[in-house]
Amino acid sequence: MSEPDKKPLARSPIAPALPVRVVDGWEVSAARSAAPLTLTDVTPLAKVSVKASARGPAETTIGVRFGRARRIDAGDLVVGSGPGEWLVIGGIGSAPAMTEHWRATTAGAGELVTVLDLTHGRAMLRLTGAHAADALSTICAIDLRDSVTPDGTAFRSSMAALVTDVVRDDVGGVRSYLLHCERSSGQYLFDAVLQAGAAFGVEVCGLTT
Amino acid sequence: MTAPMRLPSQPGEVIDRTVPLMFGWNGRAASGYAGDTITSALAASGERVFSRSFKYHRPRGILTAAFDDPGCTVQVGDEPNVRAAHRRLAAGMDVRAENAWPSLKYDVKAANQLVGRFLGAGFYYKTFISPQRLWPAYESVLRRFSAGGSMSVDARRGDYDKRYVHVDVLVAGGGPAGMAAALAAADAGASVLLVEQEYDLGGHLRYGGAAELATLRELRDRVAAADAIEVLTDSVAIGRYEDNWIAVMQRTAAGVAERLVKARARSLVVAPGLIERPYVFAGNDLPGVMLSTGVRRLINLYAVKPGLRAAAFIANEAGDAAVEDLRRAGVQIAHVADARRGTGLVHATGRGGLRSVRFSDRTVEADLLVTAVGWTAPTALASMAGDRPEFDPGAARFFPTVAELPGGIYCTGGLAGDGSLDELVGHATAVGRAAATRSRVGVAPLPHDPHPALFHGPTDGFVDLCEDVTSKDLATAVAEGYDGAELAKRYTTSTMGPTQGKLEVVNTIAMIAELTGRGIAETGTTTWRPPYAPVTLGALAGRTFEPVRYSPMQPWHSAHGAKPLVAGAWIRPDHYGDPAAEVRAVRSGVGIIDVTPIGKLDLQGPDVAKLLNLLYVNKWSKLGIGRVRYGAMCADDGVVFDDGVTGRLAEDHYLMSTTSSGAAAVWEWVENWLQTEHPEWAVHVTPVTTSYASINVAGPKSRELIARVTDVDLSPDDFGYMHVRTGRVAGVEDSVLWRIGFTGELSYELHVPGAFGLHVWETLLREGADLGVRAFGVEAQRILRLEKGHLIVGQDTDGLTRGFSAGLDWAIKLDKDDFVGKPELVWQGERSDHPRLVGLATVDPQLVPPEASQIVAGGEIVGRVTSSRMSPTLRRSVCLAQLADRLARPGTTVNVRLPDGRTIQARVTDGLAAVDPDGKRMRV
Amino acid sequence: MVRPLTSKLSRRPVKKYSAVNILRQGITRAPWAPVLVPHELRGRYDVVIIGGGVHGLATAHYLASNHGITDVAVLDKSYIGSGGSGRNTAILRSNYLTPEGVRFYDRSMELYRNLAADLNFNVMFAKRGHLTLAHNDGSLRTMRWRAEVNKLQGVDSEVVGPAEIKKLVPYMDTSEHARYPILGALYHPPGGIIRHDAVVWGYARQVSARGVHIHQDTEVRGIDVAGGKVTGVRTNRGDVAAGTVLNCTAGWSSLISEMAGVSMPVETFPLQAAVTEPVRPFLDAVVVSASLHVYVSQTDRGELVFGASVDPFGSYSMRGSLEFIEGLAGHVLELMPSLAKLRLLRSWAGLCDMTPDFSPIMGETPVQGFLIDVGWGTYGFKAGPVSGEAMAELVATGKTPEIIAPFDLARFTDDRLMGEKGAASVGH
Amino acid sequence: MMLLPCPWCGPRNVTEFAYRGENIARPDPNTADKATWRDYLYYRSNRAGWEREGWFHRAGCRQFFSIERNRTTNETRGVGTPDGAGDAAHSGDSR
Repeated sequence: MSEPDKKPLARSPIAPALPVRVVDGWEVSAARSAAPLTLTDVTPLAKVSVKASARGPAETTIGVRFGRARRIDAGDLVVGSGPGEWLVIGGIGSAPAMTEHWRATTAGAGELVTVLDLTHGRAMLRLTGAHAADALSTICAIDLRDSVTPDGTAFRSSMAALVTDVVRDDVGGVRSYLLHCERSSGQYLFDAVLQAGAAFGVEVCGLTT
Repeated sequence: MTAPMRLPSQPGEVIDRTVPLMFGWNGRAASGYAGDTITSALAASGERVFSRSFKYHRPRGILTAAFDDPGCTVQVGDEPNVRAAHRRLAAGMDVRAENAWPSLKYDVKAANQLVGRFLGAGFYYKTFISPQRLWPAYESVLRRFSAGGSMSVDARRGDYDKRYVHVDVLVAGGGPAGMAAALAAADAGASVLLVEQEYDLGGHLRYGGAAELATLRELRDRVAAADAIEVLTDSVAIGRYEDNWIAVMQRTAAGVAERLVKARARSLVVAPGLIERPYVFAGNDLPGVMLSTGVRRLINLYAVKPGLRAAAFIANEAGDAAVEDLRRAGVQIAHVADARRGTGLVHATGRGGLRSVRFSDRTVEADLLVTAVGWTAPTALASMAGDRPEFDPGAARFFPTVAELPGGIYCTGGLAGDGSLDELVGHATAVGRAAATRSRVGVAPLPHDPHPALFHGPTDGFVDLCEDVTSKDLATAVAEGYDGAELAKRYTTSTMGPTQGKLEVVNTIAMIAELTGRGIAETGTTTWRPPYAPVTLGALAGRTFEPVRYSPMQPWHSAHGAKPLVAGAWIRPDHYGDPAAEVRAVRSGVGIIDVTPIGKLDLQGPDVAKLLNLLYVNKWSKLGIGRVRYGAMCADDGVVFDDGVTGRLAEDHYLMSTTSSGAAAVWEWVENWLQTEHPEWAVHVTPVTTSYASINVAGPKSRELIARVTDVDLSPDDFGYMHVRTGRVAGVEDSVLWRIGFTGELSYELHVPGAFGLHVWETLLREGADLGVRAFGVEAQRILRLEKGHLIVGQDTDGLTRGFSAGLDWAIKLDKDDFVGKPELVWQGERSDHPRLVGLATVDPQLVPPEASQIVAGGEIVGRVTSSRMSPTLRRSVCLAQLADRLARPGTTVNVRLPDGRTIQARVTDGLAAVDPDGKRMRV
Repeated sequence: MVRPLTSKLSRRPVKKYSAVNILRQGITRAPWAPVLVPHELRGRYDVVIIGGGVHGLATAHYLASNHGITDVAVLDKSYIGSGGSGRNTAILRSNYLTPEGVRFYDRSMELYRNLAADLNFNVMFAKRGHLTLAHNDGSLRTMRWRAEVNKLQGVDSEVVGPAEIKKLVPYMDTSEHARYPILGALYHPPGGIIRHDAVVWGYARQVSARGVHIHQDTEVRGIDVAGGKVTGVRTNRGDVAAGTVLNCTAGWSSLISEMAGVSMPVETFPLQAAVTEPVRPFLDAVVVSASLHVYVSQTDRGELVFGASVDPFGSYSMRGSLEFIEGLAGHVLELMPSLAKLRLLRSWAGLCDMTPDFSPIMGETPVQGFLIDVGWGTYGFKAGPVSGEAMAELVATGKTPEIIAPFDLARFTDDRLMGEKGAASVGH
Repeated sequence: MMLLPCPWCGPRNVTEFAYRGENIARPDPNTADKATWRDYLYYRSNRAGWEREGWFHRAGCRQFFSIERNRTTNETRGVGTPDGAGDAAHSGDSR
């Protein structure tokens, strides 16, 4: 075997806005925007799925219930993405460590727990700005008012006719949503959100680390 | 263009005299002001005729001066059927009359009027019957007489948008009651969406006198100041659906052509006001015959004088107010006939426009006749919520039966009853407050004021002006036995036209009631089918949201001339220019294909083997770690549903693959059996289809190529056919390799973490350049598998094909305790008369019978070709077919009928594989 | 046009419909003979037909005209044609997938083609050509399959390409880059449209004239069975004895059969349809896209009539949904983008009794004398005449005609499902 | 748009769900005769009233659950998951 010396380059399914740079092996956009509404491709973030039974012992250990998202000490975001199903979002390249961590954490739960790295299986976007909900309400039927889906809410629904996971994850008091879907439809969702945000002056902003 | 009918400035006028606008009317230059409707601008310049009618091509003028004015429908550029009495004038509009040729003034089809006495109800049903052969010719002429505007093949689709809204209270109707209800609801803490069909809030206050205008200003100011109220004007609630899902058509919206707003409201307040009802008498369609509200709109909103000399037939205060407006506008009043005092209206006459009106006591010359005979309650939204409106004969109109409405539906304003402006506002305020809390507390019903019941005079006139249906047509229908409201409406088409019955429905029901000697209540109710107002297909469609899926290698495919194949949501390379060459490359060297869309499910847990045993027809208990097995799934009716290979990666860890098109269905299928039949099994299912980029490397040189990019031991002894390994590929960790052979060649299917897909793909092409590696597409893969005789579920099988008809005899294990579809397969196995999947070789090897060619014997269909191609490898045609059992023995010659009618012969082959029947190539 | 509304029409009624009689009637103002004659509900009839739609009325018609049986009552809980007969999109075709289906529907087309003369009522059949679009490989293969089966049965069908489609329907977007590119279509020249109400009224008029009783607003609330044999029905207007009872209903067919103790493999789904404002003629052919769940035709009046597939869940509710018209409009514009400014005027729903193999159920049941003509899914209207003809023959002779034999109820237990299931997504 | 009360996600637009039909118990595949098995495959009650049926929240939590629905009015009640977890009530468009 003569293994090629070229280091593998990881790519998001979403074509990066120019200019482009490489961060921890991922090709990302270096574009910057100070617009009031920004859309960022955050696909390179580590995404680890944890599965157990709904309302079972592992859920107690994990401490986040379905429909909520909570940031833990490591800075990772633990999302209760389904009954007995969590998605943990962490920094670029941290998936192996996160996988180990969650396997270890849930090992003693006394039930089947499956921890799987889904970093490569999902595309993820972040839409940030005061009008983020207004933009999304053109493509999503869920009630996005604070009284119904406040910061820290997680849900799965249809967005622009695509099954999408949504996490309300405000940034510094500014309304912000993480949206993720199957990797193969990443560009589609990105384009749909961009179009939805056009009336509110959305701009693409590269991933900052 | 002069404007002889334009009045001096009116207190409530909505036109901006500082902004003149030029436009075209039937090719001539015309002008108006900003704020004018197309109709008001033309009426100001003295125009009286705006269209020709549907059937008789009679000239028609203004009736209501609002959206549903049946005579004011025009073509604007490439847009047909524009409501000219509503659509605001825009500079440069190209406005043309519809239904008129060669011109509005001289329409040759007006000849239909001469034969009108023969063209009555059911005319077409009674004629052109024989000789039957002439009917198609009649029909094509008849079609040319159809009404309406013209479509344009080049019309742009335009930008339409949608929006979801969640509100506590949606108020449909922005008149005084709607505004008051919205304000009260907002005061009670509710979020409110206030929807008004006109360009401004206010309803009838807009064309009222000084007192009304003062109230209007006050209410508008308060609404504008209320943060919790969002106002949509030029917008109509077109439908109320289950659980208060309300569709609002926003006809004017910033940045887009139109927008469909879909609102989920806790409460719905229906406050649309009332629609003025026309009166039926001979000559009631002459230009110059108007409703009182039409007259008031023209004078007060648009400063247009509706005529020079007016007669009036009135039965209510709206009529009084219209007469007063006419006086103020300087219109000569020829006569006011007050129906409340028993005076009757007999008929009106004129040619091309009103000339004279005959009342029961006199005949007067006039070019304008105002009628004010009563109201229609637009109960549409309440009806759509299940309400069945009831007729109150004393008030001569229908009312919603509020008590029977489901929770969260309220009615107010004229729809709910009568009263002074203050009383109506008071009722609406109470309703708004109740709606905010979804209670019915504190709402006292409004009284119903008496109103004379006036529907028609002593002469026959038009009941439906859109459809040219007369009262005589209704009489004919009833006399012929179409004596129920629905039958008579269907027979005459009354209420079926573009105004959707808003003006016609009550008159129609009242007359049928009278003709049949039944009461109105007994005859029927007003039915309203959504949409309440006409709505463009563009708005309903909105933007196109059709998700598409691409593999990580798509940039390479696009750059290398791949012809796209739309496969469900996936866009895949069908080929890169020469599929036959792609096939030869695989058979002789090595090729790579992007098979990312293959469905992949990660299965983990101690009970996975049980699950596999249940869902597949074959056995899974003894699959070793590192091994891969083919499996087929059937549904409980025994019909083949999907197939694929599943590999065992670790003790309790499997990776299942499915067909590309079946990926979503199989995932759901697996979850269904786990969740509903076997919740006790410990299995976790995670779809990982796009976690991996999947590349099949196929061909005799595939091992040599893979060896250059991986540290996995590829020696045949260690990594044999139907084995799976994990390792590093092209520097990418956690890659899965399985050795399988859909193409019939030595091949490795690589599943690498998705983000590295393009890297691995390009690495393979670079590293294999000297081996002649070539990308191949779906078409080449189809040929390769067909040469090898591998079936495609859904192509070589259909919705009735059970396991034994799919060549799966070897896989089906009926001795298993249970699996999905088992009983039917047991019974199928007991019989031997089912169709078989066979290979066919045409006697003339150069003839390729197209797929779906039928196999016939003795005049009967005995099978069909399911797959066929010219084989680049064998240089002859290869086919699979579904064939009757009795003909399925190898060597049997069958007749295949080609689409061109020729019949050719083909022989059933021994086994399905034409290339490498012994399977040596994939096992090397 | 100066005759008062209530004037009495007292001259001798005109019976036969013809151009001459139209002229005569126009001049003399003699009334037309009534289409429907009211009768008292009698206590017994030889035959009771439940359902006053095209199936029930056609059965009554052929019972009378082919077999001389007129002691018949047709009962409808509402007005005639108020169910599926008045709610369908009036498309006629015979390009089915199975030889049995093709033969059956082709006989129906033949009866339809001659129906105007047969009934002396212009049912306005318009042969327009029928296109079923294929947007992918698989459906193109199914279209070829149908074409080949059709040809073998002598039915005119062929697969045509995008260029031919564009010629037939200039408004169609046949570009390769459409989201659902059009790869080809099954072209069926004999297909067309008809005035559905006229078919109902035409049959009713003939049936009435022959003395058959049509009872509207007569709801069947029970069916009497004794010793495995039907003996009569109970209605809101009284009980009726009858030795033969036919269930010719759609939407409520399970409920009616249940009254006789007969279970059926049927689930009822709403099917919605919609119509636009009239515009000048621009679309000749009937266009169907099974993948996009839409079919479109333009009536003689200029309206576009749209239909779709049944709703995604079973229900007896006919309220209709917004998502239906949204999806419909989207799919119409995928096919013909230049129609965006055309306005939808009305939408409605009907009920469809779906069977597991997308084929009807016709013939005898375990209850002697209780016959069924049900399970008409989305394809009942186009089968009205042939069903009536065959069911009438069954009633009159006691033998199941060969043309409907494959559609019997026993096929579900005997494993003889119809092959229409072979290509389940075949359109309307 | 009808709302369907998902036992996990709460009321959601019905278009997010896939309808699975009447809840019908699967007969024992080893003892069922043809009539029994085909009754299970093909025959339906098709009641014009309350029926317990299966739904799948395809665009949401991806859970299967059963619910009673009045097939004439589309009202729903008695939602539950196959394993008995989750319970909610919803009166829908109750009149």
